[in-house]
Order: sequence, then C-alpha cells, then structure tokens
Amino acid sequence: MPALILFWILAIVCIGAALTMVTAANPVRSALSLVVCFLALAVYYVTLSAQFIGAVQVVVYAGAVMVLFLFVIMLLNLGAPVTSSTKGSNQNTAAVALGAILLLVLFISGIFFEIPGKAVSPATAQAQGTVKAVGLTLYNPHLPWLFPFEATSLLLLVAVVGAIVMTRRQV
Amino acid sequence: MVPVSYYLSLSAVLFTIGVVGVLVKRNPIQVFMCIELMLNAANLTFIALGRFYGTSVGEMYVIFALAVAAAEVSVGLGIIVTIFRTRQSIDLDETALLKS
Amino acid sequence: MTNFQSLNAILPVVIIAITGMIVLLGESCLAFWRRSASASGVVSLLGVIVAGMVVLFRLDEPMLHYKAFNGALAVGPFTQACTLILLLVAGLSVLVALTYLDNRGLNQGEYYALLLFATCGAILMCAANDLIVLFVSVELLSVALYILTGFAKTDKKGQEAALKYFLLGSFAAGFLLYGIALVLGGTSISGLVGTTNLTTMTARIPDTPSFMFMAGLALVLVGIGFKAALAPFHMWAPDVYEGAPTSVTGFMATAVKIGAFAALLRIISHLTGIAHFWLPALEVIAVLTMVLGNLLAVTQVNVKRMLAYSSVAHAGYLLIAVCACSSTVARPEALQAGLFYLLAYGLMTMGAFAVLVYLSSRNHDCETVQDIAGLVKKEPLAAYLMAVFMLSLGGIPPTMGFVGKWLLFSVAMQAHLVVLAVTLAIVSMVAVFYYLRIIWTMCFQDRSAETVGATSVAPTGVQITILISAAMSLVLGVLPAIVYPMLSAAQTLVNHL
Amino acid sequence: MNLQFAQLILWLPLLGFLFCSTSGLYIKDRALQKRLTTIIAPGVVLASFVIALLVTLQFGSTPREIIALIPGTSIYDPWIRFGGFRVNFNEVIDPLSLVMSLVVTGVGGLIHVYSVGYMKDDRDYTRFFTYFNLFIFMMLLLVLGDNFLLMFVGWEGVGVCSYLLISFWFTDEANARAGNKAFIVNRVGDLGFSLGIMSIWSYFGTVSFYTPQHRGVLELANHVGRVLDVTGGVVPTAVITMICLLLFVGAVGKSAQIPLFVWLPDAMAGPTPVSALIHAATMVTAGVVMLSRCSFLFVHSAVALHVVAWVGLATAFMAATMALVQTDIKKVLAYSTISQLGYMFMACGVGDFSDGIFHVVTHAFFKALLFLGAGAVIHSMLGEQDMRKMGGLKKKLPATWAVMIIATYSIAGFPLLSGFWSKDAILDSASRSFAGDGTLLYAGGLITAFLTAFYMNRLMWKTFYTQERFTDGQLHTHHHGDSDDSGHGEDQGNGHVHPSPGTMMWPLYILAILAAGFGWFAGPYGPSGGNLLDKFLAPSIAPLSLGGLHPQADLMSPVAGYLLSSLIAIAGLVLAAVMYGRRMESGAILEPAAADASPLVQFLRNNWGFDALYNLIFIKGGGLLAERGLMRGVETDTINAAGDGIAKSVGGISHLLRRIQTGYVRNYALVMLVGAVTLVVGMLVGVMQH
Repeated sequence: MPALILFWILAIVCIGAALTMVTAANPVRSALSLVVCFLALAVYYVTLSAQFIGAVQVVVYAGAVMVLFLFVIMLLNLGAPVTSSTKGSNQNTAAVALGAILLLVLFISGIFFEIPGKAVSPATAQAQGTVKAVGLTLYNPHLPWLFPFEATSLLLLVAVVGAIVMTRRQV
Repeated sequence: MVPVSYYLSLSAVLFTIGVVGVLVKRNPIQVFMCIELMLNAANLTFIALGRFYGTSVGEMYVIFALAVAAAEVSVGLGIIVTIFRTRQSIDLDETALLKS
Repeated sequence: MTNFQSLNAILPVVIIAITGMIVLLGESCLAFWRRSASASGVVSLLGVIVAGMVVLFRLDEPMLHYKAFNGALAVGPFTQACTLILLLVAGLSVLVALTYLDNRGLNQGEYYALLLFATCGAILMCAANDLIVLFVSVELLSVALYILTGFAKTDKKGQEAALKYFLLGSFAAGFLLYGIALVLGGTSISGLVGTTNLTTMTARIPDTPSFMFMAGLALVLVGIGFKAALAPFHMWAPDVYEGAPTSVTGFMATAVKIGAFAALLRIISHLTGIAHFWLPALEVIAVLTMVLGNLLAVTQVNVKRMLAYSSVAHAGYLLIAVCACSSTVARPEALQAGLFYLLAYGLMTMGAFAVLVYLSSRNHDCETVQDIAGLVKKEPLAAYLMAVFMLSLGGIPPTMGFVGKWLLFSVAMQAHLVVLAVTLAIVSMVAVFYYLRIIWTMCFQDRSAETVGATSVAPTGVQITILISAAMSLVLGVLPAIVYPMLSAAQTLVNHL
Repeated sequence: MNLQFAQLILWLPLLGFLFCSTSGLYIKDRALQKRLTTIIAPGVVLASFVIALLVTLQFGSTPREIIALIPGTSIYDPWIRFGGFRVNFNEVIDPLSLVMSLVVTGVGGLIHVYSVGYMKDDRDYTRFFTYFNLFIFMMLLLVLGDNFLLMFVGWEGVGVCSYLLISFWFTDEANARAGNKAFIVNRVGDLGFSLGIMSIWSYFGTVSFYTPQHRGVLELANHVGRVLDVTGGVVPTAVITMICLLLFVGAVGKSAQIPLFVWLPDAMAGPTPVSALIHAATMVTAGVVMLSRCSFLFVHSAVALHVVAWVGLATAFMAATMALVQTDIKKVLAYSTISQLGYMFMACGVGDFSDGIFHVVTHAFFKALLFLGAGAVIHSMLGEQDMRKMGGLKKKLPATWAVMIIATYSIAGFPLLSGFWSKDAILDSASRSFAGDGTLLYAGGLITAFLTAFYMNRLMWKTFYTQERFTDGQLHTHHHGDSDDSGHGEDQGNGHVHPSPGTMMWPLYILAILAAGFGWFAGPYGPSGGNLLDKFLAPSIAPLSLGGLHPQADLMSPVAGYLLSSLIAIAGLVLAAVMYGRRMESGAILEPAAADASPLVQFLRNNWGFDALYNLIFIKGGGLLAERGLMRGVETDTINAAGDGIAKSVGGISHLLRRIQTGYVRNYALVMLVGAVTLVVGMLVGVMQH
C-alpha cells in the first residue's frame, strides 16, 4: 500500500512536470521541469530496485544532459520565449486529438497487459539491480549484450567527432 | 506491490506528452526535450518489465538507450549551435527554405 | 561461437571501423596527412576495398551461417550480400566525395571517418538479429548522417536540412525505442521476460498475437519506415535530400535505404506466421508510397528534390518485395528480388547523384533543371550516362532497373498481391514523365545564357563512380545472371531463421 | 549454313549502334567519323538483311517446320533465373520472325541508305544513325525474341528510340512535344502488355514462346480446343480471353488503333526518313506482329478475335474518313497508316493472321515510298506541308510523281499491284469470317477501300495535277533535273540545292518495284503454285480450327471478289480524279468557307469528336486540377514540357499534394503521427477481429 501511494505521488509529480515542460513558453522553465521529471523517474527506478539505473539517470540525464541543454540555452541567450503566433492552432488541436487517440490505444495495449505467471519476490528483484548484477549480465559471454555495448562505443565516438565538427569554427 | 500495468500506463502517458510536445513546440531545443521525454518513457517500460520478471534484461536496454540519447544530445545541440551562428535565430518556423 | 569467432565473422565491419579511426588519427596527428588533400579519401577507399575483398573471399564459408555474439547478429549469406552492396555504395560515395569536397573546399578527414562509421551502422542494420541491436545501428547510421548533412556549415540550406533530419529522425527513434519496449512486453510468456531477439521472438508469438506486441510492431515499423522514407513517414526526405551536400545525398539515398530494407526484410521474414495481421497495413503503405512518391516527383524543378521523391517511390516498389515475404512460397524469390532491386537502386541513384556532383562547380551546386538544360551539347557523355540512370530508374530496358522491376512484378504475382502489381504497373507509367523530362531537358532544351556550367576541378573520383555505376547498370541489365550466385545464396536466409 | 549464324541478324545492328555511339570518343576527325558512319550504319543493316535472306532461302525451301531456337548468349543460361521464373535469352528463327526480319532490315536498310543522302549536311549526322541503328536492333529484338520478356524489351526499346527520333530536331518545341506524346500514349499500351505478360506467367508458368522441351506458351496452346499450363492443367477460356485482351491493349497502343491512335498523326513532326522508318515500315506494325505471334492464344478466344476484328474495322473506316479532310500532306499519310493498320487488325481478328502479315509487308513498301516521296515534295516546297498551297508539281518533280503514283495505286488496291493482293486477301477472309458477321466486315472493308482510293488520289491531284497555288518564292527554283530532296530537313530548307545523289534515288526505285510486284509474287497467282507467303508462314500461325472455330462458306467466287474490289478501287480513284479534275484552279471541292461551315467536315477534322473527348477528360480535367493545385510560373512551363493533358492532370494532383509539404518540422511530425496512429489502430483492429 505505501508503494502504491508513492507511485501515485511520483506519477503526479512526473506527469505534472512533463506537462509544464510542454506548456512552458520559456525554454529554461521547460528544461527545469524536465529535470524534475527525470528525477522522479530516477526515484521510480530505485523503487523498482534498479538502483544502478536510478543513479545513472541522476548523473547522466538529470545531471549531464540537462546541464548541457541549459548551457546551450544560456549560451545562445534563448531565455526569452519564442513569440507564439496564431498560425498552427489547427496543428495544436490536431496534435492533441491524435495524442489522445494514441494514448487510448497504448492504454488498451498496456492496461490489459497481464503478467503471464507471477512476479518474482522483491528480494530476488533487489539483487538484480546492483552494479554487480548489471555488469555480470552485460559482459556475460553467453548473452548477446556485449555486442550492442561495443556498437554503442562506436556511436559515442561518432557523437564526439560530430560535436567537434559541428561547433568548431571554420579553419 | 504496484502492478506492472500501472507503470506501462504511466509510461504511455509520458510518451504521449512527449509526442504531443514535439508537435506543438517551435523552439528546437524544446522539441528535442520532448523527444528525450519519449525515450525516457520507453526506459521506464523496460525497467518495469525487466524487474517484474526478476532479470537484469531491462537494464540492458536502458543502458543502450541512454548512450544513444547522450550521443543524440551532443550532436543535436551542436547542430542547433551552428544554425544559431549563421541565422541568429532557431525558430523552427523561420527555418523553412526547403519546402514543397 | 565464441566472441573471437563472432568478431571474425563481422570482420568487414571491424575493418571499416578501424579504417575510420585511422583516418581520424591520421587527420589529427600526422602533418603530412593533413597537407595531402586526398589521403583520408584514399585510405578510406582502401579500407572499403579490403573489407569488400574479405566478404567476397568468404562468401562460401559455412561458419557464416551462424549467429554471432550469441544471437545479436545474423551473419549468414543474406547479410553478406547486403554488406557487399553497402560496401559498393560506400566505395562509390568515397570516390564522389573526393571530388565534391575538393570543389567545395570542405576537405576534412572527418567526413570520410563519419562516412565509414555510417557504413558500419548500415551494415549492422542488415545484420541485426535483435531489435535493440537494430536500434543502436540505426542510431549509429543516423547520428553520423545528421552531421554529414550539416557538413557544409556555412550553407543555410544544409543546416536547415540537418536540423530537420535530426529532429524528425530522433522523433522516429523515439517511436522505434518505445515500439521495442512494447515488443519486449508483448513477447513475455509465463514466468519469462519477453525478448527482442528475432529468432526467439518467432517461437514466442502465438497465432493471434497480443495487443501489446502488435502495437509495438506498428511503432517499430514507424521507426524503420522513417528511415526507408515510406509514406507517410517520408516528408523529411525531399527537404533533407535537397539541402544536404550532393555527395551526402547520394550516400543517404542509397545506404540508408539498403540498411532499412534489409532490416525490414529480415524482421518480416520472421513474422510470416502472423502475416495476415500486418500484410494489409504494409500493402496500404506500399500503394500510398508508390503513388505519392511518383505524383509528387512530377512537378519538381530541383533535380535533387525530384530524385528524393523518386527514392520515395522506389521505397514503395521495394516494399512489394517485403510484402511478398508474407507468402512462404514466394519468400525466397521475394528476398532475391528485394536484394537485386536494392543493388539496382543503389547503383542508379548513386550514378545520378554522381553526375550532379560532376556538373557542380566550386561555388555552384548543380541541382535545378535549368542547370542541366542543353547538357548534351556541352557534356555529351555525362548527358548520355545520366540518361542511362534515368532510364534505369524509370524501369526501361535494357537496364538493371527494368530487370529489377520485372522481378518485383513477378514476386507480387507469385504472392498473389495483384493490387500491388497493378499499382506498380500504373505508377511506372507516371514515373516515365519525370525521368524523361530530365532527358528531355538535357537533350532538347537550350541552355539559358546565365547558367555557367564550369565543371568540377578534380573530377577523377566522380568520373570513376559514374562509369562504374553506368557500366554495372547496363551490364547487369543485360546479363542479370552475374549476381545470381550471390542472390541465391542470400535466399538461404529462409533456411536459417 | 549453320543456324547459329542467324544470330548475327540481331547483333549486327547493335554493333553498328555501339560504333556510332562511341565513335565520337576516339575519332576526333569529324570528316572521318562521318565517312565511317556512312559505311557502317547502313552496312550493318544491309548485312543483317543478307543473312536473313540466306537463312530464309536455305530453310524456306525445306518443307518441315523450321522453328529453331538459338541461344542468344551461351555465357549465362538461363538469362534470368529466379526461383521458378526462368527466361532464356533465345532467338526464335521461324517463318514469322524471318519474314519480319527481312522487312525490318530490308526496308530499314533502304531507308538508311536514303538517309545517307538526306542527312548528309546535318551536324548531328552520327547521332541520327546511332538512334537509327538502335531502333533497328530493338525492332529485331521484338521480332526475334523467343519469349514475351524479350519481346517486351524490344517493344519498350522501339518506344524509346522513336521518342528520340521524333524529337530529333529538338530546336522545334513541337517535335519534342510530339515525341513526348507518342511515348506517353504508348506507355498506356505498354501497361496492358506488361499486365498481359504477368498474367501469362502466372497462369502458364512460363513466358517463352517455344522451348526445347516443347513447354513454351505457344506449344502449350497448340491443342485443339484447350490450352494447357506447364503442369498440364487446363487454362480456362475466360483467362485466355483476359490475357488476349490485355495483350491487345498493348497492340492498340503501339499500332495506333482506336482509342489510342491520337499520337501517330502528331508524331509526323520528325524528319521524313524517321516517319518512313517508324510510322510506315516497322514500329507501328509491332502490334500486328505481336497478335500474329500470339495467334495460338487468340484462336482460343472467339471474344478476343471479335474485339480485334471490330476495333480493326472501326479504326480502318474512321481513320480513312479523317484522311478525307486533311490538308497537311503528312497527316493524310499518317491517317492512312492508321487505316491500313486497321485492315491488318481486321485480318488478325478474322483469324487470317498470315494475310495480316502479308499486308504488313506490302504496306511497308508502299508507305515507305509515299513518305519518302512526300518528304521530297515538302522539301521542294521549302517545308510547306499544306496541300492547299501546292499543285502542279508533276512538271517540277516527275520522278517523285512517278514513284508516288505507283505507291498510290498500290495502296488504293489498283488491280495487280501489291496492295491489291494483300487487301483482297484480307477482304476475302473477312467475308468468310467464322462469326456470321462476315458480310458486315466485308462491306465495311470495301467501303474503306473505296475511301482509301479516293483520299489517296485526292492527295495526288491536290499535289501534282491541279494548278499551281504557290508563289515563286515557295519553290526551289534551281532544280537539277528532277532533284528529289536535298539533304536537309524540311524545317531547315533554305533554297540551297544540291544535285540529288544516287543513294537517295535508287532506294526509291527498289521500293517502287516491290510496291508494284511483290503482291503478285507472294499472292495466289505467284510462282511455285501461288500463296508463297501463306505457305511459308503456316508453321508460325495457328489455324482457326485449333479453337474449334471454322470459316463460313464463301460469299462469292474468288474471281468475283477480285472484280468487285478492283471496281471499288478504280471507282474511288476515278471519282477523286473527276471531282478534282473539275476544280483544277482551287484544288478543293468545297470552297474554304463552305468547308468550314460544313458540319460533316468539321466533325471529321475534329477526329470524330475524339479530340473533344480527350480535351474534356484530360485538358479540361487537367486544367481544373492544375488550377486547384495552384500551378503557376515556372512549374507551368515544366508541365507543358512534360507533354499534354495527362501530364497536366498528374501535375495538378501533384501540386495539390505539394501543399502538404510546408517545410515546417511540426507539420511533418504531425503527418508522421497521423500515419503512426493509423497504423497502430489498424493493427489492433486487425487483432481484435480474430
């Protein structure tokens, strides 16, 4: 029961922050709301006994990524909101309507989702979220996760090169 | 114990908010934030599913998704910075040289 | 297979990735390397050729039938065939870039490194046997392409294209990832977490799949459909193709499509058990894509933009092969037809863009219809070869495009997809309009006075590309049997699900 | 002689094409390049003709069926292998392909020789012959290919070549547009053809005509009353009818029958030798060749045969009436071509395929002659094509007049000339046609024959006999003898006259001899017991009895038939002579004002309302769509450039669609979301239904 209460509180925070992010005209406010949302997600991860991911969520997302966002917003001096025009109000209506349909459909596929079999006990689950367990799974030579991990390293290399190429002044 | 469908529904809500946000925002940075929200919604699903079967599989997906998101951020913000340098504006509706 | 064996199995990718890193290192550390205009390009080309040799020499190795990295990758003949096509395209792109970058003063080694990494991504897309591997490969390809699209940093159109491609691409990636999450949920069975591994997935899907799985599959299709530029996820293509540097457009139009369709063919081949659930949707998309792509191409005055719409149309044709995979009888032929058409499409599109690069000068990209008016008088050979590419794209004999279209026709009939076959026939009629208009403009319109057509400064690279593409389009159009060994081996994918 | 040798018939023109297309790369000396082209381009075609003739002489004398399959390439066998789909690159050497090869290379070769003189001052001399050789190669591929796929390759190939040739003088916008129109209308036919081939493949399991294992389509259809597929099952008659009708759509497009005839008159814009080659001797007859090749299928479907016969007759009659009111000399010939093609279709429709081919052959002779003669007339009139401004040219151009009069009498069916024999053979078969409507077909054919004689003699009178209606400046004044044509296109005529080279005259004489005498040679009273062509073609042509159909009893004795058609032809000729003989000054039966006022003349000039119909459907509809699509400025130009009404319609839709492409990321994302939501909902609905 306490878990359920926590879920609802976090859900309200999370959804509220997300909505604020979408509705805010000022990008700084959006970014800060998103940080709140990410932090709430991190708490979810911890309650789901995914401690490692929860920590990473705080460090990488709420920390690095969002700081980068804010940094760019400040750097480009984009703090002032973009003046919204009446143009595109149809677009907004359509977007919300389609979003509603999408949500409905996802609900249908999600709410009726029953776990075949029963969930494992919290104690077992607890052991799966540690750094050790995650590491053992990731680097297990009998599981397929090693390769995508290596591929990701190439991806990060591309991102580094790309960031340099894009932002370096023309020589 | 919270049923898994709760988490799935919550992630559906977050995903939808992200999708709608992409459609209504004009500032590319905000649009991009909405996309980040979409990715995070997926992450929540992964973790919830993995946890309820007592495996670390969910974490695997999230690690890759995280790395991808980080890569996208660095490149995306790089593109936005360059655009700002030449145009002094990043309004999506003003950047429409290419159309029809 | 041990990890070492697995690494050996994907040796071409490793070679390409290492070449990319060598280029990066050389560019940043070696002074003589930086002074030479073409060092990076030449090294990249060598890497691609070595990788190609490796694939060619190992076509028959039985080891390659296995899955690598515990099922993360499939490295069978289908992958080998796709890899060969992609390496061909990549090699041609490097050659085109040698000329283009020189002309535009963009000669930086990073271009080649990114091109090579993107190629890795595309090859891995063809090999991915797990949806998450597919996701990572798609992103590897896409992130590299976002940067390449905006590589000409002072070009406003290029920047806009990069931003649009990036935002919409990430949007699509969001759908893809969420779709994967839903597939993971939808394939759960009693007490066991779901899977995104295609091989295991096939065994897990009941006759009537769960809502969640189908929703996930739909979102995955959105993500891949975006990369393949299928309608209605194609809207980015014309803007991005037009804005990107021409050499990048050529690569983008071919490599991404090859990767996306290889992935699509593989996924769909694993889902034949529930074909009647997804087939109607794909058929609608195929018809829509063919019709929209062709209709929109008709009135374009920018050749790059016209080619973008034509590439949308070709995505529709290729989707016929994917749809035909639904029928167990037609599947081997469908895979062959799809591969053949990918090769044909890659060659003719690359050739067409290479001609545009060839005609571009230092400060003027050749891209409007006006730019190629009366070309036949000034550059008869370029004009004739462009005509070959146009005829091939239009599916007129004796070119590869004709044979490819014919094979698609016949698999459509074999799989009883009469609607698709008839649509293909009808839109092919419309397609002739705009391909012929290019020929017509080149041959029968007078060059207006103000367009100065100074040709490339260093055209060797692009000339080689044009000649190779044209020669292959014609030779394989007349003697398609040359590639049968490759294709018939690839069809054994069916036996190694 | 080894049959393998016959391969060269096909490959020689390709070699010529390769030489011509690439010679610019390694021969820098323009004069040398031109000299080599002059020898090689016509040389390869004539060499092909010689080989075809040798093969025919050797194998034509043997009584057995001489169907031989020659592997076109030994490197890759089969040509396309693709699961169950196997196609060989074989050439079929049989009577039909030999006859057509002879016509294509023979008449084509003569036109090549003629063009050497005609084009000699053109700066794009080599390019012209490049297209010409390629055209011949494609036509030969169409004729010699042993399967539907190869035939289709040739079929499309001649389409592309005709496009290039019609628009050859590209400085003239009208030419390029006519080229476009021809190509686009042909595509409609090609659509039918390709669907037909696909149906054949899916029902028969093969697309080969003949195979070494005797499992080709034509062999499978060679059973009385039934058609088998490769596995031995019977293909239903309804399917055969569908296949035949689809193939027929292809033939209608290529051979300019109702309702796809509109492109042929416009396509006369090209240079004269091109018109002679494409629109008289070769390309437009492809439809007839295809129908004859598929005779084994057609005889199994009475419905398809009826359709072919009646469309043929309708086209023959309609085009003949249209020709009555044309004032452009080339247009008259164009409509007469359509009309004669209608005859050939009628022949096929009544099951007399071999006489359809007979008419193809004789028509190739006299129509090529008429075109080359008309080209000479036009040229001497400094590009004037309007017959109202001609007249009295007999004195100025006696040689041209002489060859034209032979051709005119031949096409009109004047007794004992070639056209008489072939046309009478068709009428005779029509009168005995199986369906009971033979009398009607016969009567229609006779009326058309009368009209043909009339409008052809009208052309002769308006051009050659009536009084001169041109001013001095309009005619080449310094003619050397009866110089026919002087080496440049009619639109480039500049009064600069050269003596007419022999290369331009002797092809005309040869054609004149053939136009006069070939009909007797191949006809019922020819040597070796007569009916040489019929007997020779017999193995390639299915007898009507295969489909259980039998001709009716004779309507009248053969001699009566000859007399009747002779009378009709002579009556037509005489009537024209009499009517125009009384109008020597104006050269017109009706005064221009009266003609304009006459509803009948207007009706005929407007192509029986077909122009208005197409105008309504395509131009108006296209215009409406174009308007809705907000086309303007540069886009409108490109649309116009792309062709005519169909292009406009497509362009209009295209512009409407383009409005979605706003350039805004948000809108693109919205469209993506629409697609995604529809896809997800669609898939879930699909699951729910189970």
